[in-house]
Amino acid sequence: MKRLAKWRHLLLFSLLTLILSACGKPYLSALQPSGEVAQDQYDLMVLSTSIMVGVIAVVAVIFIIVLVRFRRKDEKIPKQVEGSHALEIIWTVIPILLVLVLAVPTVMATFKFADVSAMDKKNADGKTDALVVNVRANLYWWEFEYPNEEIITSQDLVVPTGEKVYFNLIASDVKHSFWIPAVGGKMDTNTENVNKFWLEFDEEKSDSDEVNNVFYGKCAELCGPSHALMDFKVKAISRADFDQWVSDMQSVKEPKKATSDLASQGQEIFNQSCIGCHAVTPDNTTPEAARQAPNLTNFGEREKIAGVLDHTEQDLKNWLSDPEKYKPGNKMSGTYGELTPDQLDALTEYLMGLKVQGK
Amino acid sequence: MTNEQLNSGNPRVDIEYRRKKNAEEMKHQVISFALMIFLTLVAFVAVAYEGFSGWFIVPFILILAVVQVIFQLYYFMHMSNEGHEAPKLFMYSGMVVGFVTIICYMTIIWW
Amino acid sequence: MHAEEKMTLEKWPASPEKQTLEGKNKFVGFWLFLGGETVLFASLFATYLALKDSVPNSDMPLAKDLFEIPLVFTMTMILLTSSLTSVYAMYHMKNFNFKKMQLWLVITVLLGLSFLGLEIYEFNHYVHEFGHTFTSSAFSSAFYTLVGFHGAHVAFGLAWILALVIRNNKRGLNLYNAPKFYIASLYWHFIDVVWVFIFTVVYLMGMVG
Amino acid sequence: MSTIAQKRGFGAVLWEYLTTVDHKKIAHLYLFAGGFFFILGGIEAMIIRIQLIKPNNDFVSAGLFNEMLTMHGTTMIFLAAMPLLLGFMNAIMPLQIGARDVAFPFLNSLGFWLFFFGGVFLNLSWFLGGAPDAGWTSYASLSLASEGHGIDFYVLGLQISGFGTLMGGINFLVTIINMRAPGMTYMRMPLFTWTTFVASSLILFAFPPLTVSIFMMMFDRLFGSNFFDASMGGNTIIWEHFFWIFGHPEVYILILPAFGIFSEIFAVFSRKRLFGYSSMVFATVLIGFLGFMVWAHHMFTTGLGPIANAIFAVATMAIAVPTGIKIFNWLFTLWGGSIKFTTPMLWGIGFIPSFLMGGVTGVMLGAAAADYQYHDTYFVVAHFHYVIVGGVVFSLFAATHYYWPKMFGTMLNEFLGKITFVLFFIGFHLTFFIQHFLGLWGMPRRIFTYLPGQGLDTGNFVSTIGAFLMAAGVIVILINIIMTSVKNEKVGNDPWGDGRTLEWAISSPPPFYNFKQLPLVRGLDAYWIEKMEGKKGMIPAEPLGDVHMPNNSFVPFVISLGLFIAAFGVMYQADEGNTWGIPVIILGLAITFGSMLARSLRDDHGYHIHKEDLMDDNDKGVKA
Ligand code: HEA
Ligand code: HEA
Ligand code: HEC
Ligand code: CUA
Ligand SMILES: [Cu+2]
Repeated sequence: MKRLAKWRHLLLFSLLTLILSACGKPYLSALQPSGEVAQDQYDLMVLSTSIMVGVIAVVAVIFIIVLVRFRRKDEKIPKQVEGSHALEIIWTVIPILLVLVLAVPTVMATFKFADVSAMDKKNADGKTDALVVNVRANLYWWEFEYPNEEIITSQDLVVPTGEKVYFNLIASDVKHSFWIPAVGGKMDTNTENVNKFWLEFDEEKSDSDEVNNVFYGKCAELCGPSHALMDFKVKAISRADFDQWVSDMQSVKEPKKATSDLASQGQEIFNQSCIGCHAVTPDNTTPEAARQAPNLTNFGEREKIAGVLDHTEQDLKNWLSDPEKYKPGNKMSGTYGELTPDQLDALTEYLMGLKVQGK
Repeated sequence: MTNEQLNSGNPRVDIEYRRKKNAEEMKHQVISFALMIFLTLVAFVAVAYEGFSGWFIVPFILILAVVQVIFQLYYFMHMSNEGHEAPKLFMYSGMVVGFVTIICYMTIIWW
Repeated sequence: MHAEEKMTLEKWPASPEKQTLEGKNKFVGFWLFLGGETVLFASLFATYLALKDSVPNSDMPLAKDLFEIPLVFTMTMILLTSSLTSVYAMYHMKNFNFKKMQLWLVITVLLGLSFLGLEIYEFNHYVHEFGHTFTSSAFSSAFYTLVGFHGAHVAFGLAWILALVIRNNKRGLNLYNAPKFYIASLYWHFIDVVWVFIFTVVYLMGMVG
Repeated sequence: MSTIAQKRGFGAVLWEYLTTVDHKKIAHLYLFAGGFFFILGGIEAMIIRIQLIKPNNDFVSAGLFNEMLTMHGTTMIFLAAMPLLLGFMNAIMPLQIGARDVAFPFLNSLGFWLFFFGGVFLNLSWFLGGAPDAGWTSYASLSLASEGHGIDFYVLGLQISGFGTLMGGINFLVTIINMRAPGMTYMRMPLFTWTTFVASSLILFAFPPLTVSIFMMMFDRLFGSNFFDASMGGNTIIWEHFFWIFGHPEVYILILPAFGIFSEIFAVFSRKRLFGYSSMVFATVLIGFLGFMVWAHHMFTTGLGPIANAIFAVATMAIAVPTGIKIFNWLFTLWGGSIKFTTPMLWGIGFIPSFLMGGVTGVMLGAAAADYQYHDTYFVVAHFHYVIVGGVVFSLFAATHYYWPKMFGTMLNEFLGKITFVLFFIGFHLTFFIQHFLGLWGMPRRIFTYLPGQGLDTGNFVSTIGAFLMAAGVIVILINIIMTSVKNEKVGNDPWGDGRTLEWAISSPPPFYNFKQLPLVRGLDAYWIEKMEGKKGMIPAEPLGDVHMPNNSFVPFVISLGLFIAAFGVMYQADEGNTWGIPVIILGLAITFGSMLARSLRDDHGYHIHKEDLMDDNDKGVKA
């Protein structure tokens, strides 16, 4: 009877694993690593899981034997055993060894991930050869500044694949945490210091069909009502495409002129109500404190609106007419008056046209 | 001078003897008090003198403080006497926890 | 043995504070409490050390601008001496000399009061001379919290000892109140222990820079 | 006074409970209040799970969800799990060491009322403008930014109830140090007593940092100080450290007594003495010690640097060793035993694999470099529910069934008990197993919703179904309690038949003075020894004499009430234009200190039960 139940368990289990492997998305799952850091972390997970499964197996064997063999059959009093030194030594020493097996690669990986010495190596112009991104987390949106390239973008992080990208992380209001599960573990963005770490984005994996060059990023530290919606996207593209993107961005010196009538109406409205917070040029000369809202220079090329809404005109109108509904507690709600449908149309036309790459 | 805890609870204990013991203990207390005052003076003078570098003074006055506190605990508070096993255990444990906390706050909160 | 029984010198035990079970419990319990207090003050010290001289703008006073030796030295001497006087009180308690015990306790209280007076003067001085208030910076918050917690302990200790002295003035020593006197004096010593670290870590190290 | 409960009116019973200083009655209070808060926390958990049953759900709003999860965590840890454990400690530990009472009966009662008023205060936030919403960890930057009074409720409520817990801890420690029966050496103490001892020491050292940090938070929020305000030179990491210097020992405060309870149960229901008793004791102490050295494993991603992370990672993993010693000792207690599957034993049997899984994921979390992935995801949520629910809550259910007869003199229904177990056990694994994967698939914790298309839908659905099964299990046990209380069939001293420790040598429930004569303890498992020698009960260690008892007192209630009142003043005085705050503070503190003063001015020497009355009681005692 009991044994049968165990088998059923096993069956259930294997079924479950089958289902499990089917779930989890390659652009989001830490179990489908797409970069050196995530890969190392995944290896560490596999190692530790194997150890743990081994431990569980040993315990399970003893446990099952005990439950089967030593049920009460009569009223005899069993022998009162005090203990056993030999056994005790065994189950002290073996776990110590197992822990050591896990500890060594853990420590090595910990130091490896913390190695950001490339960020300190400045070349002749006082810049680094390595690609550095300053991440500034704000209540429910992300800003990405490329100090060497002197450009700023928001919400969509653009990075080249196949090389180490270094990050400076800080928060401007409350603490957040910067996490791209498929590419590597998270690091907190504190309010009072800059944290540094690096990630590497795998070329092959990001070019795969399911990923399609876009990884999902998340805020992993409770930061207020819309913590759940503080998503960002990572566009991982080849180095050449990246360089192209950078120069396209750098070429925008002035706010882009609207091309159609509707769009220029939109631009007018924008210049009245929105420009105080939103910049539409990518240069990084504005002081950080004045960067109160996502930079919209390349808004038309975003993956999502405000991190979570689909990038469609309808969603944009929804967002503009009532941001509170889509991101409770966000800092844009109530900062500008009601927008009429006409104004919405105009703004949408204008904003969707904010592109730098003309694709 | 540490372990002369008297056989308590026995009413026949010679009162005079006990008095003498107490007086002697009191004498030790006064001596340790004098030492404490002395240590305090040294610490203040070391700081007031201004001729030493901070690298020397800080550990130095910390050691003086520790010594002085040992006097307090062991003589004034009788932690050296018998029947103080639990107090010792818990004071030491408290100090360990406190020490770890302080070390941590001096090293890994650095910004 | 009933704790409130009238006592005579002959019957007075060598360790009156631990004669009854209640006494023993109080004694051990209080020591454990002091173990916890050690961690409490260590936490405050840790915070202070982490936030020392951490001010939002550079014209705010730092530790080395604030502290002066004479005042701290006087306070230290007063508090150390009060530790000795409370030892005297316990000495007389062991000898079943109630009057003298009370006398030394009163002296202890007086010393404690003068310490407290100086501390109030000191704080007042910082506020008015330097604008160093509780809310002016992280450093000031940490400073006033650490030293103020100690000051509050002093004040509480004074109230406690005073209450014991007054309450038992007419009754004399017995095995019911002996443990109370004893742990009050332990408390007082502990306050002294904390002060030793305060004057070293806050004041002296502050002046060193 | 010495005659035990006849039928009394409701008012009299209520008054008795409001003023009692008897550890067994205080245990009832803890059990009742803790049980109430457990249901409350459970309902909050259900709301969390319902909200997450499908993507983009709008069962509760984002802000309300954050309040739910904060209050769920806070309530469960501070107001349910810990008090319930304190309740069992109160009920059983003094009996196990053959003590007449706890060392400080008055403080014991004060501890309860402080906890109770603190908990009530915290929960009043629901009705007074919103509950705290920054997570049970209440990290400083967010909790300073949080509007309204939610966090103030958190800070003040925990401060008050924390004082109560601290008192409870000191009380148990002194009881164990000073009041063991003759012959009860440290190495003869039952494991539950040992774990109570170590857990109480952890309370003693872990609560002061919490007290300090909560004070600082209160000053920052209500009195303008700047400990955590970076723009004024403050530092939020200080809060994180303090919270975890407290928080990590806290989880061992929870699990160690649970270990103790299971140690008793395994020995009793396999009819064998605990295997490797001394190494069990050693492991308990070692876990307690290491518990203070690992806190930063909650802060691996804070940016402490690789050196600190590596040290704390290795220290964390080290805890696997003493815990493993315990697991194997339990298994070998069962090995060769004669196992009877009673309800408490079923919980024990369920506990081993469940806790084991939580424990090993803990070690995985301890691998700092990999924790960068796990941290703040549902993997962590799964880990800690496996250890907390699979360890602590299982032990609470086990103890409820196991000690119910000792505490109330009647057995819970075994059949219903087993139903509870099956429902809860299945529900538990259904809820939390899948959460490991949700975390790894990229689901952060503390999110009020998630978008479709991220592969998280099925997992969350399964998880929610499991939670309903758990709720069903809880409802069955409530029914069980009501049914058996109504029936109230009395049982004898040793209803399980295999009791080994002293609490089973006394009537169920025990008389209010506990052992008439202190028992003489001749070894580990004192009662078992006597039974094996064919004796009916314990050999007394002293002649029958008068028993000294403390008087009941209403003062603890009043002291706590005073702080409760003052807390309102402290909170509202910070509001603009508030005029009544300060007077209310003064009033509250006056009540508290006034009643303390009154207590110390009026000597209360208690009373004595005379020998003759005790002899009379012989016959009135419950028949076995
Ligand atoms: C009862 C509560 C309890 C218990 C007992 C534990 C036990 C352990 N916990 Fe857990 N933990 C929590 C409650 C608990 N935890 C909570 C509430 C949180 C989250 C708080 C929050 O953020 O809100 C948390 C979070 C938490 C983290 C932080 C994760 C993060 O936020 O990133 C870590 C990291 O190291 C951790 C580790 C451990 C370890 C190593 C143990 C060990 O003690 C486990 C030891 C046990 C075993 C290992 C099993 C038995 C051993 C053997 C059979 C021997 C052989 C085994 C090996 C060789 C591996 N825990
Ligand atoms: C002792 C601790 C404890 C216990 C027992 C539990 C028990 C449960 N917990 Fe939780 N939990 C925490 C401590 C605990 N938890 C902590 C510390 C956090 C972190 C909070 C934070 O992030 O800040 C957390 C967070 C947490 C989350 C993550 C929230 C998030 O990050 O967004 C979830 C989600 O599933 C969850 C679920 C549950 C469930 C389903 C149970 C179930 O086991 C509950 C079972 C109980 C019931 C279901 C009782 C229901 C009873 C009834 C319905 C009876 C009906 C009433 C009458 C008849 C009167 N808990
Ligand atoms: C108080 C300053 C403020 C004003 C004024 C403001 N916004 Fe915003 N806006 C924000 C913030 C902050 C966000 C980020 C919200 C979030 O995601 O939590 C945002 C987000 C957006 C987004 C989505 C950005 C992205 O990259 O996905 C758009 C589009 C937008 N705003 C357009 C507008 C328009 C159009 C106006 C004027 C009608 C406007 N904003 C006025 C602060 C402002
Ligand atoms: Cu930002 Cu969560
Ligand atoms: Cu922990």
